[in-house]
Amino acid sequence: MKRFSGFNLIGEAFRSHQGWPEHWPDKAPKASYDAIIVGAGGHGLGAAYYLAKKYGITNVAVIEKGWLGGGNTGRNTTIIRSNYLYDESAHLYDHAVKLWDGLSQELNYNIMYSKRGVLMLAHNVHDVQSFKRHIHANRLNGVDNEWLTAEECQAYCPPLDISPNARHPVLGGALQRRGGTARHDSVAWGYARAAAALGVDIIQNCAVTGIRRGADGAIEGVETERGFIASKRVGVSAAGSTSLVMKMAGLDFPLESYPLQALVSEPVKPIFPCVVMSNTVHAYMSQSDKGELVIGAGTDQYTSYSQRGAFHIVEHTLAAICEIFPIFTRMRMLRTWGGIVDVTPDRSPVLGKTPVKGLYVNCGWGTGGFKATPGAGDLLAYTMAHDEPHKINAPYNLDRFRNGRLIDEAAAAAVAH
Amino acid sequence: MLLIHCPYCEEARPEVEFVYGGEAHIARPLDPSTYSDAEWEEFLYIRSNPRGRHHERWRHTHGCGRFFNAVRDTVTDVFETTYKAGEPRK
Amino acid sequence: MSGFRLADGGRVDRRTKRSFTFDGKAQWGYAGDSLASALLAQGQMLFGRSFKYHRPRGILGAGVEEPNALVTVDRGPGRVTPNLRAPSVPIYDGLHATSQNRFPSLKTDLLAVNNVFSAFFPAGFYNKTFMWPRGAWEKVYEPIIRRLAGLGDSPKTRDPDHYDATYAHCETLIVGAGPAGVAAALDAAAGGGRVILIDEQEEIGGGALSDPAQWGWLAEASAKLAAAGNVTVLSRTTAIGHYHQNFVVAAERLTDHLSLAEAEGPREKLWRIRAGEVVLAMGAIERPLVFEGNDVPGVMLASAARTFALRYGVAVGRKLVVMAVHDSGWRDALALQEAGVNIAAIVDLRRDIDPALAEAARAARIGCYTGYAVTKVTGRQAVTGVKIALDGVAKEQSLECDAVLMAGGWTPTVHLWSHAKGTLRWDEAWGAYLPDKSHENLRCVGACAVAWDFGSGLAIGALPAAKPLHESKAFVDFQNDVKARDIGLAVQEGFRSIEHIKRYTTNGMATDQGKTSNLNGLQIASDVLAKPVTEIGLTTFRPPYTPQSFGAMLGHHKEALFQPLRKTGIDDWAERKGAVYENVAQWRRARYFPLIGEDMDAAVARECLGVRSAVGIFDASTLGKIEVVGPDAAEFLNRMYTNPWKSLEPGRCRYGLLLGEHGFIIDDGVSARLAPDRFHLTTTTGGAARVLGMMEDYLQTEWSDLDVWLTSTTEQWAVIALQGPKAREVIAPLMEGIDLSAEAFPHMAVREGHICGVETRLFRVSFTGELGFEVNVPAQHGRMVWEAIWAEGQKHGVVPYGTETMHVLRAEKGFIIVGQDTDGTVTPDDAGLGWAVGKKKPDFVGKRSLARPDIVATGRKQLVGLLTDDPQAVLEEGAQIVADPNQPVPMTMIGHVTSSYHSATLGRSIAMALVAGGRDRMGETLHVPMPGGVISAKVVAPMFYDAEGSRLNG
Amino acid sequence: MVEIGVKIAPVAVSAADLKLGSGPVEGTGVRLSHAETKARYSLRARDAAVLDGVLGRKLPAKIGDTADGIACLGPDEWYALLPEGTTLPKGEGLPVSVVDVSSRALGFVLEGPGALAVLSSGCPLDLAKLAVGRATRTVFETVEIVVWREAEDRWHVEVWRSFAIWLWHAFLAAMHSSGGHAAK
Repeated sequence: MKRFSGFNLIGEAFRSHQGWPEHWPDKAPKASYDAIIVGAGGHGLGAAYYLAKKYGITNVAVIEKGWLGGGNTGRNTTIIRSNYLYDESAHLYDHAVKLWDGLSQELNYNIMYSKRGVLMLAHNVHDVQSFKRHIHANRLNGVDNEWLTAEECQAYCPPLDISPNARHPVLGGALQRRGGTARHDSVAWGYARAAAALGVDIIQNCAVTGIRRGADGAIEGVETERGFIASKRVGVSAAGSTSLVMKMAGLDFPLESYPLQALVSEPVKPIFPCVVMSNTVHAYMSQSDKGELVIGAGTDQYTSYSQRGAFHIVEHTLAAICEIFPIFTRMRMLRTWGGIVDVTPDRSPVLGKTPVKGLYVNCGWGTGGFKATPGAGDLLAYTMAHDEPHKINAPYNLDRFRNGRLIDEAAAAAVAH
Repeated sequence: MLLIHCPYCEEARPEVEFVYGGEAHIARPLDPSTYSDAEWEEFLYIRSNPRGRHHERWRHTHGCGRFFNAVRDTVTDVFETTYKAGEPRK
Repeated sequence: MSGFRLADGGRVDRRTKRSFTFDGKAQWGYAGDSLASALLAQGQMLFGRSFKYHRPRGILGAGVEEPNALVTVDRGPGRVTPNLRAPSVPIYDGLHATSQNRFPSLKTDLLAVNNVFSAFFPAGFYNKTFMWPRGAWEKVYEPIIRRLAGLGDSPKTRDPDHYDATYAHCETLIVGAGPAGVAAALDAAAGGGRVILIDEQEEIGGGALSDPAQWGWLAEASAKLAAAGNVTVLSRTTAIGHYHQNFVVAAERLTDHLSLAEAEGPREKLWRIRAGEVVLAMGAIERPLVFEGNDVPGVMLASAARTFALRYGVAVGRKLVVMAVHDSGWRDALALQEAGVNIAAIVDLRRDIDPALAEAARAARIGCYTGYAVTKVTGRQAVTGVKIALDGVAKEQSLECDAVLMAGGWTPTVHLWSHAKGTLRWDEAWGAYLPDKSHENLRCVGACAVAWDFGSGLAIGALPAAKPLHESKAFVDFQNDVKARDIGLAVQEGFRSIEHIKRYTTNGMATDQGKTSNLNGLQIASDVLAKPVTEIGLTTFRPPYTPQSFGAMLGHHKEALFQPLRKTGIDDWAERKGAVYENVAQWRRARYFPLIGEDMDAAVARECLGVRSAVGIFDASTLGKIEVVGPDAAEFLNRMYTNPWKSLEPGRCRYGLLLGEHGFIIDDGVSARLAPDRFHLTTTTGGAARVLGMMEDYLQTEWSDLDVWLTSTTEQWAVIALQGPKAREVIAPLMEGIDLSAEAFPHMAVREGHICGVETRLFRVSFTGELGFEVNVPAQHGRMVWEAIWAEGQKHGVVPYGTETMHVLRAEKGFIIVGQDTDGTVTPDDAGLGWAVGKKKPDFVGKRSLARPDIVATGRKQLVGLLTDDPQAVLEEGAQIVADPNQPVPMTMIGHVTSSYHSATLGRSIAMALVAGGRDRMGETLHVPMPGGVISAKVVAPMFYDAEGSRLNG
Repeated sequence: MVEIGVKIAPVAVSAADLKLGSGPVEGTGVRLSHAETKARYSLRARDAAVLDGVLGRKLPAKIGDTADGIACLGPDEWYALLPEGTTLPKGEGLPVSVVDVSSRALGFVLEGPGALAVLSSGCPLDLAKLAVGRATRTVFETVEIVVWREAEDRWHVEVWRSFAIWLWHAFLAAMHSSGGHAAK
C-alpha cells in the first residue's frame, strides 16, 4: 500500500500520478476463509478491517453482490452523532463516534470527518421535555449534548428562522458539538483499502446465492455466483437485503425494508455551518464540503426494494426545509435518490449472534446506520472473533423481541399528548 | 405516488388516500394466551419482507375507509392485484 | 470582439430592445434573446469559471445541457437565484445577471491559481492528504475547502415570491415539443382525449426553432393545438421526473422571464400529472469531443452555434473551425455558412465522408480536413486557433479561428424513460444507451427514440492524440473539471464500475448531471479498461431532469399554509384574554392566561389556586372523541381496553387504558356509556387519529363479525371543563333537564340534557381532584355556551386556566399524562395502573405481551412521586435520577423525572418519576445530579393532595 | 359580498393569524362561499336494508352515489347532508350506527368554470370524471375532505371544522394563482 500524504501527492504530481496503485486488488474468491463478511458497505468493510487489524484474523473475504459502498453507505446524508437516550444506544453510538475521531489517520485515508455539530430542534413543550431528558442522560453517560436557546440556535445556524410566527416555532435545541458528517464514499474506500492492505479479499459482483449449513446446523460456508466458499464464520452486514440472506440460512427475521429518499441542492458558497435535524417538522439538512445542501427525507409508507420513492415525500420534505429555513425557496434541487433501509420493530439494530452457529448479523439500522459505521464494524468483528458479543452490543440481540426488552428510542421520544 | 385499485370503490385512487397496513394474512390468534413467547414474537414481529411478490394490507382511509389486501412486487412496486379483506390469499 | 449579431434572421424581435446588466455592465439584446445569445452578440465569450480549477469558460451548449455559463440573477431583495444557465435565461428589461465562482472578477480570478497547481489536485486528491498534523483538518484544511466550495451564493433573505401547484390528468402526456412531440400531440388531440404537451423552452418547437425551414409548419401546428379544446400546451415547463404509474411531475416557470413590474402572481407552478399514456419526445443532446483545450471559451457544440445563429441571429465567431466525427457537424456547418457565419474549416476524424456533404462543403468554400483531429486549442480566455494533425498523431498544423465547434454525435435523452424503470440497450452506432422495454404505458418518439436523422458518425471517447492520456488536459466534465486523465487515474487506482469512477472523479455530478459528460466518461473508461461499455455499467438517472427550485416543490405549502394549525371554537376567546399558547399535535392550546406583569409561574399558581378555591374553566375541546355504536359496542371495547366494559351501566363513565399489542400504554381517556349500544369515548389530543385507526384495524380485520361502528366526533363536540368546588353552582342555572345533585349525578356519570338551549352531554369527571364537569356541546355552539358559563362564573370567581395549570392540578393528584409520564415503553403496572387491568378478562389487546419475560421481571421502572429535600427546588422534567451521586461518569441511572412543578396549593415542589423498582423504594432518598449540583429527593407515592378523594364529592 | 377578483392577496401571515372568511370571495371564473347550515349524519350498517328501514328511505347503493342528500362513502357508510334541524332516528338496538355530526364539519361551495381548477390544485383525484351528483371522500393536500359535485360547475366541499381555516386559505391561494396564470 502506497502511503497517502501531502508529500507523496506532490511527488506523484511530477510524474502525472502514474505511481498510485490500486486502492484494493480485484480478487477471485479462494476456496475457504477464516471468516466471510457478506456485504461490502462501510459496516462490512469495517468489520473486515477490524477482524484483521484488532482481532488478528486476516484470512477474510468480503463478498458483495454489486460494487463496494454502493448501497446505503453511498446513499445516506452522512450524519454522525451519539446523543441517544438509552444507555445501550449511547454506548453503541458513542463507541462509533470515538472511532470516527482519528479514523482518517488510522486508515491513512481522509474520510473528512467534520465535527461541525448536530443541532436538533425542539418545537413544542413536549420536545423540550424530551430533549432535556436526552441531555441529562447524555451528561451522566459522558456524551456531549447541550441545550441551546432559540437565539443560540440561530447564532449557531444563521439561516434558521426562529420567528414565533412560524407554524412550529423553535423553542430551543440540543446540540452535540462532536456530531457532524463524514464523506460517505471515502469511508467505504478507506476501509476497503486498509483491509485489503492487511490481506482481506474484497470480492465484488459476486452475489451470495445460498448459505450452507452442516449436519449439526453450523455454518459451513456460502454459495455464490462464483461457486462455494467455505468458512465456519459468516457475518452478514447486508442492510436492506438482510432478510433475504437470512432466509437462505433458514432464519426469519424481524425486519422490513423501506425506501428512504434523500436529495441535494445545487452547490452554493458556504451558508449552512452545521447539521440541523427537526423531528417535529420532519427535516434534516447539512451542507457538504462541495457546497450542496444535503437533505434527508422520511421513509415511504410501504416496504420496497425499488430504491425509488414517491414524489410527495420530496414535496413534504422541501416544504419542511423551507419552513425552518425560509431563505432557501429559490435554491434548486439537483439530485434525488433512494435507498433501502431495513427496520426492526424497535428501530434499533440487531448486532450479534444468530440461532445458527457461526452465523453473525449486523442489520436493522434503519435510517441511522451511517453514523455507527466504525462501531458496528468493530463490534461485528469482535463478536465474530470471540463468538460472543462485546458488552456494548450484547443488548442488541434477537432475544429482545421475544422477551420484551426493546431498545425503542423512538418510543422514548414518545408522542404528543 | 402509487395508484392503487380499491376493491371496494372499484377504481384506482392516488396513494395519498391510503395508509399502508403492513404484511397481510397475519391473523391475531383467537386465544393469545395459548401462544408461547416464541410464537407470540413471531406474530408480533417476524415478517416475510420478500423481494418480489408481497401480500400486504392497505386501508383506503381517506376514501371508503376499508382495509383490503394487495399483492405488490416489491422490486417494481407494481400491483398485481388487490382484493377485499377476508378473501383468501391470492 | 469575437462574435456579432447577424444582419438578419432568427426569431428575436429586432424592433424591441431589452436592456440588462451583466457583472454590473449595461448590455442590451432583443426581445426573444437568451442571456447567452444577447451577450454573444455583444462579443462576450467568457461566461464563467470552473468549479475546481477556476478555469475561464465560455458557452458550451444552447440549452439545459450547459455546464459552464452559470450566472446569478438578482431580481431584488429575496429574489436572488444562483447557478442559472445563461442559455436558458430569457432577457427582460432590468435583468441583472452576474458571473460566479470568481474573485474579484471574471477576467481576473485570483483563485485561478488552483489551475496552476491543478497537477496536485487530481481526482480523489482530498482522500490522500490533509490528514497531518491531526488537528489541522478541523482547524485549517476543512475551513479552507469549505470556503472554496460552491458555485453561486445562496439567497440570504426570505423569498417574497409565492408558488402554485396543481394536479392534472390526461389521457396523453407528451414531454418535449419538438417536431416529434408536436406531431404526437396533434395525433393524440385527434383521438379526443385530454392531451398535455409540455416543453422546457420559452416557446414550443424544440429543434425546429433552429431550422427556419420548419417555422411555417410549426406556426400552423401551434395554431391547431391552440384551437383544439382538449390540448393544454405548457411551455417554460420542465418535466422533472417520472414516478410510479405514469405520474409525471413538471415545473412551470411563470414570471422569471418578465421584468419585476410585469410579473404578477406566483413565480412557478408545480404540475403533478397522472397520464394514461406518456409519450417522451425529449430529443437528443449533442456530445462534445474530448481533446486538448476543449474548454477554452469559444469551443462549443456545433448544434449550439447553429441555434445561436438561426434562432437568435447571432454568430459565435468570425471564423469558425468545426471538429466533427459526425455528419451532423457538416450539416450544421453548411447551415451556418448559409446563414452568414464564416466556417473556415471542417476537421473530421473520419476519412469516408458522405460525398454529398463533402461536395456541399467544397461548394461552400469550406476547407475540409478528413482524417484529422484537433490536437490543441490555442488561446486562454478566448480561442485564437487550433492545431490539427492527421489521425491526431501526425505532424501538427495550425488553423486560425476564433471559435471551435464540436460535433461528437448525439445522446438520446432517456432520463424520464429511465426514471420509469424502462430498460436501456447499448447501441454501438449511436454510442449511446437507447430505450428498450418499459412496464409503464410509455413510449419514446423522435430523436430520443433514435427516430431522427442526424446522419451517421463515430462514437468515440477522446480524440486520438500524440500525448499520453495522463498528460493531456482534455476535459470530460467541464463544470467539475474532470479530465480524461482523471478517469484514467480512477481506473488505475482500481475503480472499475462506472458508479465508482463517477464518485471518485465527480464526473457527471455537476449541476448539468452529466448531460454532456456521462457517455464520454463511459467511453474513455471503456477504452482504458479495454472492456465493452456494457460491462462498466450505466449510472442511474434520477429526478430531477434539470435542477428545480424548492419553491416549486412545496407549492402552496409556504409560510402560513405550510401545515394546518387546528384551533378550537373557543380559541379566539382565549386569544383576546391574552392566552399564551402551546402546540399539541396539530392543535394550538392555551397554556396559561397571564395577567399584566405575570410570568408563567405566577399565572399558573394563580390559576391553580383559583380552581382549588373556587372554580376554573378550561377548553378541553381538542380531546379526541369517538362514538362507538352498535349491539356489540361493549364487547368491542372490552376487547380493546385493559379493563372490563360490559358491566358499565348506561349513564356511567369509566377510565379506559389502551395498550398496543406490544403491551405498552399508548392512550387513555374517560369514556361514557350513553345507551346499551352507544359509547362516547375520549382519547388524548395527540392520540385521536391513531386510536381511531387502530380500532378500525381490529374491528375490520380481526373482529369483523362484530356489529359496531366507530365515528370520529372530536370536532362535533366542544368540551368545556368546569373544575372546582363552585363548578356545580356555575352551571346549575344554565342547565335544563339534568339533576345536578350529588345523589342524582355522582362522580363518573354522564347525563344528556340542555344547556343554554342546546343539547349537551354532561360528564361529571375530574382531572383535578375537584368537583368537576365537562360540558360537551355541539362545536358550533361552543363559544356561545363558553361565554354564558363565563358570565355566570363571574359570580363565583371563575378563572380560565390553560394546559400548564391542568398539568399541575392533575400531578398534585398523581394522574398520569400519556406521552409525558409514559413514553411508549411503560406497562400499566409500571405506571401504577395495575388496577385498570381486568384480571379476569381472558384477552384484550396487549394482554399476552404483559406476560413476556422482561415485562414480568423485577426491577422495571415504576411511577413514583418525588419530594425534594428543599421544598422550593423544582426538578427539571427529564432530569436523571441516581442512587449514588458520587459515582464517576458514566453513572448508573435508575430513572428520570417525568413531571415536575411548583405546587401553589401545597406551597412546595412536587414531581413524578419513573424509577427502577420504584415502589419498593418508598421513603428512600435518591439524587438528581444537575450541572449546578445534586438535588436530593425522597420517594413517595404519586399522590400529593387530598389522598382520600373527599374533594371530588363536593 | 367582497369583490376581490384576481387581486386576492397571497397568504403571507402566520398560520396562527389566519381567519376563516365569512362572505363569499370571487376570483376569475370561480366563487368561494360557505354552504348553508346543514344537519349532518354519519350512517353505518352492514346491511343497508336495516338502515333503510330505520330511516324510512332508500339509501344509495353504490359507493359514490348520492340520493336526497345522502352520499354512499363506503360499503357500510353513508354521509347525510340534510336541511338544518333534521333529526334522524337512532335505530337503538339494531345493527346500525346513526351519529349526529352536524357540528363536525363545515361546507364550502366552489362554483364557476374555474372551480374545478381550484379543487384540482390540491386534490389528486381526476375530478373531471366525477359525474354530477356523485360524491367521494378524498384529500386536499394533507387535509381530508368530502367532495360532492352538485352541478357541472358547482362543488360542495365538506371539511372538518378545525381544518376549515387552512382549506379556505388554500382555496384562496389557488384562486389567486389561477388568476395570475402565465402572463405571456
